[in-house]
Order: sequence, then structure tokens, then C-alpha cells
Amino acid sequence: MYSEKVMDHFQNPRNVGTLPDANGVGEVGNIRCGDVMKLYIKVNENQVIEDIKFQTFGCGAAIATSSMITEIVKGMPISEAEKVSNRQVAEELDGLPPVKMHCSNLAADALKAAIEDYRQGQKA
Amino acid sequence: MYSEKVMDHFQNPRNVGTLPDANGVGEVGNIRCGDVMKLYIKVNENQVIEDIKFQTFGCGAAIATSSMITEIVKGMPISEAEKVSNRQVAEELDGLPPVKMHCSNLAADALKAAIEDYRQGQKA
Amino acid sequence: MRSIYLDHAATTPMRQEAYEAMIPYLTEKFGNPSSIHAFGRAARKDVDGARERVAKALNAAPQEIFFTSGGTEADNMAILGTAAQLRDKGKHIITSAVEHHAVLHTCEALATQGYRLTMLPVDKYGMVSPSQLAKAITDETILVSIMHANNEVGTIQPIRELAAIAHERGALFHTDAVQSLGNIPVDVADLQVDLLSASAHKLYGPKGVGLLYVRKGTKLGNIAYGGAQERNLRPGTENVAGIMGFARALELAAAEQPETYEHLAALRDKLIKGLTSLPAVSLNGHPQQRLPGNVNVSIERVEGESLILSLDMAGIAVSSGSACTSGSLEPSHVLMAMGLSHQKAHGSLRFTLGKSTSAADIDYVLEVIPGIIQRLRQMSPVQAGQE
Amino acid sequence: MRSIYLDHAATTPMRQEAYEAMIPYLTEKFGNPSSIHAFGRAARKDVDGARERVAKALNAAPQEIFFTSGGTEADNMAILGTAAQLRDKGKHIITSAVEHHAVLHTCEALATQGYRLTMLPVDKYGMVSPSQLAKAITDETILVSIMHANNEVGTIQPIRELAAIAHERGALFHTDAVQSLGNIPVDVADLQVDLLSASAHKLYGPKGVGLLYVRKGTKLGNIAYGGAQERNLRPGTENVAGIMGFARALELAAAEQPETYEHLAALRDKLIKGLTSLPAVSLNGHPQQRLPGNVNVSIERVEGESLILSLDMAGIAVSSGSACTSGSLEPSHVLMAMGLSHQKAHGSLRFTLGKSTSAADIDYVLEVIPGIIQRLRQMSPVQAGQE
Ligand SMILES: Cc1ncc(COP(=O)(O)O)c(C=O)c1O
Ligand SMILES: Cc1ncc(COP(=O)(O)O)c(C=O)c1O
Repeated sequence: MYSEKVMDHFQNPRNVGTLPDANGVGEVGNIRCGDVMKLYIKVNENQVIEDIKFQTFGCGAAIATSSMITEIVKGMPISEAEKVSNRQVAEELDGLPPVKMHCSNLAADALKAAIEDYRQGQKA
Repeated sequence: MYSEKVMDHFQNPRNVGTLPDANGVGEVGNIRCGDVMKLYIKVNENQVIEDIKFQTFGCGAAIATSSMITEIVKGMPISEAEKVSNRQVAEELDGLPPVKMHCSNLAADALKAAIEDYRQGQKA
Repeated sequence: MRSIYLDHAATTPMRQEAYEAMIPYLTEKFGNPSSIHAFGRAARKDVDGARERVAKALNAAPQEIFFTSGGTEADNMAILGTAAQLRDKGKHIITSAVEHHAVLHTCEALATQGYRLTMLPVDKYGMVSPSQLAKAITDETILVSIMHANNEVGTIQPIRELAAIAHERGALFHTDAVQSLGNIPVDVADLQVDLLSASAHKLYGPKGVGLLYVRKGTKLGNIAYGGAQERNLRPGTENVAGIMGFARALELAAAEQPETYEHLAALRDKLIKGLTSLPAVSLNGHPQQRLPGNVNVSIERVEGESLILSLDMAGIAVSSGSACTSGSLEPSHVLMAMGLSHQKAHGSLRFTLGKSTSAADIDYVLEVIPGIIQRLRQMSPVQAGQE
Repeated sequence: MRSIYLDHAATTPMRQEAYEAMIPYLTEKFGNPSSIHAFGRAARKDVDGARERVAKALNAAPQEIFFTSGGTEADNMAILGTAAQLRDKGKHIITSAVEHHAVLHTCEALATQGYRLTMLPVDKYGMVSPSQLAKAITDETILVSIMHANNEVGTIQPIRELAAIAHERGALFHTDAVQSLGNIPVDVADLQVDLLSASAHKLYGPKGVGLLYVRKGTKLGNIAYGGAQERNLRPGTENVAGIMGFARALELAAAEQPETYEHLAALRDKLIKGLTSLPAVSLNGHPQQRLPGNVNVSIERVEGESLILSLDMAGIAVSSGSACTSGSLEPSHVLMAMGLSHQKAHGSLRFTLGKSTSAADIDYVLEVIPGIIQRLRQMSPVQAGQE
């Protein structure tokens, strides 16, 4: 069902937890649908994602995509990071089962929400 | 499917053939339905079936019932022979498969037709 | 690594006796039972013998047993066949909200074809109430279909009482006994049902074969057309090997049922006790009226599929009512009908025990599951108490 | 005593490779393909692999293959499924007078439900004529269902031509390839059919499993409801062992088909020559467009069942189109549609040869049959030439 890479990220998720000094937080999904993802980012003065953590309630795909996106974007400028798509995350994981492509593949949306939250914070 | 007795009568039918000196002949069935039975009887002055032969085009049940009735009624007064029913013939054969009970179980009818033919001949 | 199969409600391993009963029919005894030569007659004789043994196990007559390709086909034949046969008598059908999809989706299909469908609710234990049935039933009701035991939460329905209500109003009563057969007594005379579905692969027999019991005098319309097999009700060359394996598995399951019950219920209770003593873990389904091998719990703040995967990596095979296990967005209709929150439904876990399950297996589950729950909870953004 | 099986159109003995392909799934690999744990994933992977291999053998795509419980179910799904799906487009269905009951009775059932049915006649060889189809087809026609090769007389229909006519008028084309597969080339791209039925037990695979090929883009209504198996079209836990045995049997049958053809056709021609040189014995079916293993003759003045029984006692298993073999009063609808007299239809005998048939078997048949015919003719009151 899942690729080895998905199973690896599910089993050994990278960057799990919260960031007390986060300056951007994004939450997507809905417990009704069985998937909730929360991403915490710390963006530095160079607009680079210096640190990132996630918390996810969800299936194997939800956990693995969350973990994967933290790896992809850690150290990346937010201007680049916000271009990462859900599809790209899935590809980095060597694909996801078709039924999982839409419902559990929300990590890029969570990141966009976190970046948006960061930008709102900067404005204030 | 068929009892051993049916198979025995099918394999070794008793009294097959025609009777050149028959004084009663009965034919029942229809080639459309796949069963034609012809019974030849020789009734003596005591109204006893002295000899009997059959010819049958039909399935195993048709052949076995034909053979069986010749055994049952040979040497029997026609007054008794005409009371033999198709069901009795089937019972003597240790039963017939349900689907065969009506279509291929015509031997008693053939006998009745032969006795009727004999009586008609006597009247003339 | 250990490998512990606790998903017997999904399917069971074939028992050796059933496998051995099939072998001749997968090798030299290959005749078509409809053929009249020796090869065919041998097959016919053995299928007839299997039918007799199966009938005996259910306390039915051989002519009341119709072999099918599984539980799903039996359910479809019962429901669609009754609807077709009795459409002039009435167009109302009653079922429950916790049926297997083979019943539920079939009833829903009829609802799009001019039949009226009442779906009886269940209480928090998944129980259908006879008084609700009595209220819902009308003279237009042609069929009541309520499962004997639920495949997800194991709740056993009061079939005899429900069937009596149906019969009082002249409706037929069907029960899906796919999960109960072999685990609790199933006797058609005792249950007083008109139609009963079963499936071989749930009782240590082969996949792809089942049966519909049809009480003498009950007429069904056809849902498929072809040869005259199974008394014109279920056309197609018989799955002879499957039927032979089914008959062997069923006669053994029926004979061993009391002993199976004892064995499973003891382990079930041990597992329930261990799981529900963990924090925020609660039992789903009826505490007493329950299949002996079924343990269904909700584990708060954790999603079912990730629990399954984690247990799988520890060598334990289980299932869940999580939406993510079915590819839909909605979790189990059974758990939702019982009034569970979305969170509890998504975090449900079903252990179904079988003949080979041992106390050591249960101990192992109870040993590894706390760590798995803890790990996933630490990852979860969901707060305790969140709905 | 010798035992010669010449009824391969009724069913075939399982080949060893197919049996061996099933064993793991009747023993340790028992998982339900819908389960997401390791047991389930292993089963899913193997069923997917089987689907790929089957697709390849038919020159189809894996998503176009739907496993069923046999040829009958596949025929029902194709016909009832098309009718349900396209009822708003039109209600005219065309089939032929020589179809298997799985097609014929299904079409007749639709005829009682407001569909209009045209049954194309056949010529004396059992052939459907494309020009007759062209005349019968209308814009209301939603489905044309014509079998690839006939199970009784072996006549092979011009499927490509017939399908082209159907497509020209926007109708779907279904073919029942249960008898042709393995014996003559069956390539869905070449035949240009939209729907094709097959059954494992006719090609040395297990009973109780078949398939429906559904061309990509063709939508069918459901004829049964339940789980999401087989892409929601055919619910019920998969007969995993059966599917594995089927896939193995089919890929081998497809690979060996040219060689099988040669082997069978030579023996068939030898048997035809020997039988038709006997007095008042005539061949039924097409002299050239004929399955390689099929020999169907009428033996005048003798009834088929008694021929079968007599041959059976000599160790030879065959079948007949006699009414007495089916428990009805009417002999084979196929032979009657071909214009045979009742007598010839009742006196028909079908020999269907298989992989293991040898020239010595044919010699033996030709050695014993004259005596049998003579014995039964001597018993027969029917005159030569009587209709
Ligand atoms: C032409 C044809 N179609 C359909 C069937 C039905 O197949 P099954 O027996 O697998 O249901 C058969 C054989 O019985 C057949 O010969
Ligand atoms: C209660 C119930 N009914 C019906 C079925 C369907 O049986 P099958 O898979 O044999 O079609 C199942 C199992 O899948 C079940 O648990």
C-alpha cells in the first residue's frame, strides 16, 4: 500500500513536536475527516525557515507527509517554501495510494497556513 | 442419479423386441418429447399376458421402465395388469429422479394402450 | 518477529480439515455436477452430501440451503429476491443502521427504485430495539433484515424477538449471520428466521463461497439468470471444491461452537480489561450481548489507521473503523450510528480473536500497545476531550 | 476399465500449475485483500498481480478486468449492468438464438421488464449473420450480445464484424468467450468488444471464478451491492485462491493456445471422420468455423441420454443436447434454432476434446460406439427417416 519511504517517515517522523518560539503556526484538516495537521515554523530575519515542527492526528499518509514537508523546507526561504505543493510532497515520498492523494495530503496547505500566519504576525 | 436397478434394466433390458403374433400393441410418447414406447402383448384365452415385448426410444428411465413393466406383468391377467401404475413401476425400480417421474415414466400408459388395443381387436 | 492475527472478523485462516476436504475437487474429482456421466454424478453426490451436512449444522432441511459465492451474494439474493417476488404485496423494507454494506447498500439501492426504506436506529451499544421495529412495521412491510451479530462491534441482536414482530405483520425476516455462525448458536428453527446468510471464509473455510438459507415455502425472485443450478435460484457451475470446504468447516464450527465460545470469551474479557484500564480508552459495543471474539475500543486523540500500521509493525494484525482505512471521509457508519464522536470513531480499533489466539498473544498486545498509543498521542495536536 | 473424459465443454480437470498456484492461498496466505495489515497487503498485491497477468493474456488493461464467481455472473453483469446503466438511452437488446442460458435467460428476464429483445436466428450451421444484425439494430439498441463460440456445436461467430455493426449504431457489444478462450485467439483489441465474459473452469482452472472484461470508459450499473471490491462493481470478499488459480490457468492457456489448437483440431477431425462414416450419423455445427475440440453429431433413431449412459458404462464421458439430459421436454434450443428435427436433436451427442485427449482415446470411441448405436437402434421403435 504505502511506499517504503512513507513507512519510514511514519515510523521515524522527523521534527515532531511544538516550537515554543515559533513565529508562524498553521493548522489544517478537520477531526470529522480524520486528519488534523499543525505546523510550527520559526522564520529568521533572512526570511528563511530556521526551524519547523509538526503535530498530526491522522493516518500513515498524513503523518508521513507532515514529516516529509518539514525535511523539505527546513532551511528554505519562505518565498520558495510556499511554492512547495502537496503533489511534490507525495512525489518525494515515492507516491501515495490514490485514495490518500486528496484527503490526507495536506502538509503543503499547513505550511502555507503557517507562512501566512507568520506574515500576518509581521504586519501587526 | 439412477438407482442400480434402473441401470440394470437399462443395461440388460428384459423382453426387448417385437412380437410377430401380438394381439395387442400400445404406443405412447412423442418423438418431440424424446420418448416413444411401444409395447406388444400376447394375451391368451385366459386373459393372461402370455408374452410381452417392448421397443423404446428414450432415456435411461424410459428404457428401464419399459423393461420393468414387461417383467411385472408377464403372466398376469390383464384385469390385474391394467391396474399397474407408472408410480408402481418407478417404485419397483427403487425410484426415479424427480425430473424423470412425469416425462419418461410412461410404461404403464403404454401397457394400458396395448390392453385397450387387444380389447378392440376382440370386439371386431 | 511475532505474527499475531487478530482480524478474524475480516477473514479467517483455512482450517486444515477444510483444506483437505477441498483437495480431491481441485484435482481428480473435477466433474461438473450437472453432467450425467460418472464424473458428473460423483460431483453431484458430494455436493448433495455437503448440502445435507450444512443443513444439519443449521437445523434446516437440505432443500432450504442455496450455495452462493459468499455472504454478499447471499444478502443480495435475500433482499433483492424478496423485493422482486413481493413487489405487488408491498414496497416497504426495514433494516438497521448498523448492517454490513452488503445489506445496507442493497436496501439503499431498492430505495432508489421505488421501495420505501426504514433504517432502525440503535442504542449506544449498537442494539436494535424490538419496540422500535414494532413501531416502524406496517402492512406494507415485506421484509425486515437485521444482522445476527455486528461485524465491527460484535453486538448480538435479539433476532427471535425481532422475527416474531415481523411475522406478526406478515413480513419476511432475514438475518445476516456471517459473523455469528460458529461463534454463538445459530439454529434457524430457534431463531425463527425465513432467510439467513452465511460465508465460509469467516469460519475457517474458503473465500468465495457462502449460502443462503431459505425457509421452505418462501419464494424469491431471481437476481441472476442462467442454468438450473441450485434449484433455479443461483445459476452457474457450482464451486464444488469451495462447497466441500465450506461444508467441512461449517460442520466442525457448529460442533465446536460451545468450546470456541468459552475459549474466545475468556481471552476477549482479558483483552477488554487490559485495554480499558489504559487512559482514555473505552469499549465500543455491548458489554454482555457480544460476540465472544470481538474487542472494539476507541483510543482518544489517535487515528485508527496509524494505530493499525504501528501494531502491524509490531506483528499484530487488527482493523479499525477509521475513515482512512476505507478511503472515505466518514468513519464507520456503525460507530456513528451508536453516537460516537468523530474523534472516537476515527480512533477505533477492532481486535477479533480466533481459534488459534492464545493468552500469550493477548499479553503481547497489552505489552506493546501502551507505547504505541503514547507515541502517537505525543504526535497529536488533538486535545483531550476535543470532539 | 478405461476412463476417457470427452466433456471438456462442461468442465475441465484442473491443471497442476493452477492447483499449485492456489495452495498458498488456501493455507498460509489467507489475508483479506481489503485489510491494511501485512496479511491483507500480501493478498492485495497478489490479486493485483493476477489481474495484470490476466489482462495481458486478453490484451487488456488491468483496470478493465473484474473478477466474478464464474461465467454466468459475468454474463449477468454485462447484460443487466448495461440495461441498468443505459435504460434512458434505449431499451432494445439484441442477442442470438444460440446463446448459453446465462445470456439467453438474462435477456429474457429483461424482456419481461420493459426491454425489447430481438433474438437473431442462425443458419443451419449455427451462424449468426452480420446482415441480419444490421437489419435488426436501431438507434434504440443499447446492447448486442453474441457469443464468441457456441458451447454445444462449437460454431465460431464473426465477432469483429458483428461488433463493428453494433458500434456503428452506438450500441455496446458483449461476447461470451467462455468456450473460446484457450482454444482460439481471444484478444479484446482485435475483437473490438466492449464486454467479454470468461470462466476459469473451462480452461483447466478452478470452478467458481470468472471475469468480465469491461472496456475502459464503459460504465455498468451494479447488479449486486456491498463492499468496494472490484472497483465497486462486484462486491464481496475476493475468492483469492480462485483468482490465483484462474490467472495461472489463463496465462498458460493463452500462451499454449496455438499448440492446443493443432492438437485438438487433428483429433477432432479424426473423430468427425470416423463418426460420420457410420450409417445415419451427421455432423452438427459449422464444418470449418468450429472450435478445435468440438464434435457434435446426431445419431438417428437413438436418444441422447441413453447414448451417454451406454458410453459412460464403456468409460467414455460425453454430453448431449437431448431434453432428457436437462429434465425439460424440449431438446437443446441451439440444435432447434439450427433447424434440426426433434429426432436429430434428441439424438445428438457432444464430444469435447481436451489437452489430455489422445489418438488412442479417439480410436477407442470409434471402436465401441458402433455396437452401442446398434444395440439402442435395435431397441428403438422409431423408423429411419421419421422426423
Ligand atoms: C458459453 C457459456 N457461457 C457461460 C457459461 C457459464 O459459466 P459458469 O458455469 O462458469 O457460470 C458456460 C458454461 O457453463 C458456457 O459454456
Ligand atoms: C456481517 C457481514 N455480512 C456480510 C459480509 C460479506 O461476506 P463476503 O465477504 O463473504 O461476501 C461480511 C464480511 O465481509 C460481514 O461481516
